[in-house]
Amino acid sequence: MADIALPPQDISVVEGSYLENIGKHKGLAAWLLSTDHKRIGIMYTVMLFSFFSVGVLLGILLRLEMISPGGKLFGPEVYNALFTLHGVIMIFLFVIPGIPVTLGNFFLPLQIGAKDVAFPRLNLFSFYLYVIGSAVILTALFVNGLPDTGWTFYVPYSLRTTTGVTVAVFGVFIVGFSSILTGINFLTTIHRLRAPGMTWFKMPLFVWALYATSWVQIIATPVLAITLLLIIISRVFGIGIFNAAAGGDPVLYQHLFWIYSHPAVYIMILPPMGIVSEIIATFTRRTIFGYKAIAMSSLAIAFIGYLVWGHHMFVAGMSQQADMVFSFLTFIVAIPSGIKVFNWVASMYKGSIDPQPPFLFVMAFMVLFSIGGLSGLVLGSLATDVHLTATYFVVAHFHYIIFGGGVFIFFGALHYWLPKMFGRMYDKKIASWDLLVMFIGFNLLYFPMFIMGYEGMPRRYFTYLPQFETLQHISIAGSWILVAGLIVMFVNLIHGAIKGPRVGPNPWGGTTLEWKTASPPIHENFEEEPVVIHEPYYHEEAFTS
Amino acid sequence: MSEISLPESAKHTGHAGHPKKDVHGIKMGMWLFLMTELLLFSGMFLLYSAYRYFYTKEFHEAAMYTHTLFGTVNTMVLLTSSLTMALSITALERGKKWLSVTFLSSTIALGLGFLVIKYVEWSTEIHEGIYPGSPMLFKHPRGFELFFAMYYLMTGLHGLHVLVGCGLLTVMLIFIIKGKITQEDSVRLEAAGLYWHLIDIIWIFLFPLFYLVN
Amino acid sequence: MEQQTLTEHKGAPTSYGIYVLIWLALMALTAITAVVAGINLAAFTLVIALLIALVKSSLVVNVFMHVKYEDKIFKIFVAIAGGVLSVIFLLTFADVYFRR
Amino acid sequence: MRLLPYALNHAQAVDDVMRFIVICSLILFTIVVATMVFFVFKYNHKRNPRATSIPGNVPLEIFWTVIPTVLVLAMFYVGWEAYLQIRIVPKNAMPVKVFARQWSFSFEYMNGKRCDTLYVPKGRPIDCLITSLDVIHSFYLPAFREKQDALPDRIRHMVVYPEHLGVFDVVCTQYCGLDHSLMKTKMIVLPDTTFDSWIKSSSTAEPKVALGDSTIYF
Repeated sequence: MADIALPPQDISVVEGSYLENIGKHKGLAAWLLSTDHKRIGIMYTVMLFSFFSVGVLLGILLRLEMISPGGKLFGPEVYNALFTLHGVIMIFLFVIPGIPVTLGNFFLPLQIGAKDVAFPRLNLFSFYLYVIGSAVILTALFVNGLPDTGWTFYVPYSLRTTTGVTVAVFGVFIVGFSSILTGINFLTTIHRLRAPGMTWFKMPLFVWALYATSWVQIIATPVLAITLLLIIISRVFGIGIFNAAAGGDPVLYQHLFWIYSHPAVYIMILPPMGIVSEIIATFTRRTIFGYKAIAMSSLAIAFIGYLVWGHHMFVAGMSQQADMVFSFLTFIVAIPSGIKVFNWVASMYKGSIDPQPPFLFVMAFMVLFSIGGLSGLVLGSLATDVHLTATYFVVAHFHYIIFGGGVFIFFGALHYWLPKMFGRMYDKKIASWDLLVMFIGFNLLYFPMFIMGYEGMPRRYFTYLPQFETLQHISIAGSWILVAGLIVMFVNLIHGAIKGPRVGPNPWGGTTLEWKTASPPIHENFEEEPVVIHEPYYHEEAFTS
Repeated sequence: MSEISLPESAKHTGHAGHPKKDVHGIKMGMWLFLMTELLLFSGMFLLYSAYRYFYTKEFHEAAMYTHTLFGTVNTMVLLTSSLTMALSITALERGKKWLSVTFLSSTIALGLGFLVIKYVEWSTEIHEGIYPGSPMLFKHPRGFELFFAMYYLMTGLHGLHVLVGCGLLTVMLIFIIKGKITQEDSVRLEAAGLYWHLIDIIWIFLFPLFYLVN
Repeated sequence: MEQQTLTEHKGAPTSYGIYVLIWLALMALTAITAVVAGINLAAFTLVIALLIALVKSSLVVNVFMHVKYEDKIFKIFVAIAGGVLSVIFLLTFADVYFRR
Repeated sequence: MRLLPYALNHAQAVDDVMRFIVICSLILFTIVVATMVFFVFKYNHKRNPRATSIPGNVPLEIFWTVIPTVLVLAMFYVGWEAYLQIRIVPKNAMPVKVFARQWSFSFEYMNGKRCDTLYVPKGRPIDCLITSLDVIHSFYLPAFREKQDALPDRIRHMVVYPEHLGVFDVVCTQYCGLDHSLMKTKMIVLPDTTFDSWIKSSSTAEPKVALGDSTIYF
């Protein structure tokens, strides 16, 4: 770690950081065979963002197809494959593993004061399952042509198409097991390895969020696994379990699929919610407002997430009674999310707010997530959903939630924790201005889709009617602005991680345990086992007034 | 660093693990895994119940074609294997290594026996022309084929679990013989036992659904 | 809280006798299910068969799998699994049952 | 918000629901964002160097739990109410079979007449009996704010009230393969008498009608 010309304000280089190799392996092998949760977290991060880049590229191409109403750029065959791959990669390889496997892996043990997760070798195994699964998915591209079913693999189309669906589905199946094992690992870690004194209500809210997420992972994912297995078996052995001609019911497939995939939305959004609480508590220099309400609403969201899957199926041909029940429950699920937003805003009251880049990401999140969540109310309502489902409105809605809500906080969290992970700082000014660029780009990209959807533009069309041309062009322009912002952000972060100025263990004044160890953290996280006596967001001066 | 002071009351309430094996944690992990297995099968049970509701009459008639004797015998085989599994753990905890090995071997043998009976049963049925897409089922109303599709899928998936369980128990057997699993450190055997009992429980529900509806 | 229970629960009665007793009960229940299936009780046949299956599985869970003697947290796990299962079945049948 | 021409009172109802939810949402959105921006400005660390920790306020939290609950229940109710209009089939409805296949729609009237364009008389509720001949499709009438998936081997109902003469688009919104995006046809609302003479005639020729100043959408 001999670094030339250290800046004067620099603190001494950390001895025994996890970035230094110990043990018998050297070079790459020391990473690939490491069971250190921090190294596994970093490896996941690299993998995930590689897939994210591919997904973004596919997304850009999807938008580019809309440059003219005729859809002459790729034509239907390629376009159908593009949106399938964009969905499969973004959903199954990026946002679902998402924050838990990357930052969760890195910071869960640190935040609860443990040396590692409960099953370090299982953790590495999960990583390799993820790698194998994603490799299998990518193999599907070269077998029988590009899969063209959309990421939902709806039967009977997915049973009839001759493209490489079987292989892709099998890849998703494997990735699913990686997700289950990570969930088991995290739950056991949180139950068993909390530092002395860290009672349940002294856990940081990110830990609460991961706890709720892990439950969803282990309970919902098996349902997806069996559903995908049934597709594989149906395709390979020709068993007509969902085939209407053999008496099967395609709507039951959709039930099974959404029993997993709706809770999966909470796998995507709960961890970012946890991080929002962390960042707000740090940069307002005060405790979070309504800690218990936020913690409990994580669990509540995880649980009621199981009650609303039917709202993806209001026009699928369910019974009216089911439509009513699911619409009602959908509105109920909106309440805990609302409570969280109100609590976060209230947490800024009488704080001492330092709007550093991570906090600015939270502000962007509050806007984008609110738009996404409120547009969800329109979709939860039966009459409007019948009109808007399967149009651009839905596309806009879930991108606001998942991308604007979840992924923007993923970025914010990277800005928050990068100094801890690498002991170095990125350029904060670039980060702040770049966020503004991304925010503008994002809204230009997705907001027109709300309008187009309301006007009846169906999703998954490689072509459109001339009347939508202006809005489509605004959207395309937005996509380029957003991508430019993304590139600048990644360059800034990577440059910061490698060459940025060194920072001390606690550059933001955070109060949770990860800030009490060195930056970058040492191999077994803490010099001595930490003991917790205060609540997680104990800013001393704010309490002693 | 104000937080890192050491009040006596807060000491040693947690932070288990590294010096000694966290037995409780391992069991917890296994239980969580069993929950996922249960949910995996529940997807199939859900399909079964929905189809049974749609095709009540056909399911009743189709169930006449399954062999209740095979099913009953297999239930008893699997229940007995669960007994020997539990006995094997008790024997090990009481320090009777070779008794434990004997019980565990009989568990594996019973598991394999279950698979053999299942194989004979399936071949009889396939010989009788009962398999998804067969011309014989084609003559019956629609629900028939669905019943047997569910039958083969669910018993097949269960059989696969029995096979995996047998493999797992064989590894445990080797560990006991080699002294890697001992009276003091028996948690891995216990975890494997939990898995075996879950397979048993799933069969307890499959049995009435496929063999006893007539 | 389960944190305090680092040491294993050694108080669990893991005697051979109890296991054999439970096994006998399970075998008897299996025999009963098979016999009940022979008598035609129409719709009740399945209900009875499933009830017996429920009794059998709870015997296995409680005794063979030690839940009866284990920490509270394992009981909660079992309850969570059961709760989610019933929710999934209930809501799916909100559709299936009323389907035209 | 009148982006689309109203084709029937159901569209009006949907738009009313939409307006209600959007207005409520805008109010909530403005409150949240404005308050946040105000706090960030007012309690900036330069103006307020020392924070005050407020762990919670139970009455306040109850308040902002109850108000949204009431709001969303109202939203649920109005949405459900409007939805029933297209799901409950009136007695005087005229049944029309709708067949979806890769990648086109076709229609069959009760007297057996078949057609690739949906002709309907003005002012009479239409009971669409929707089914698919292969994979899942969706029968979507944007101007009517109505949509229903077409399932193979199953029939689903959707009621349409054509109140104005005109030509309206029919598109598929459930992804169904290669030419999903090209799976579309028209629904043409005819005057009662024109429709009656067309349906009785054996010719498959398009009915000749002067649609006048009627709305032409798409």
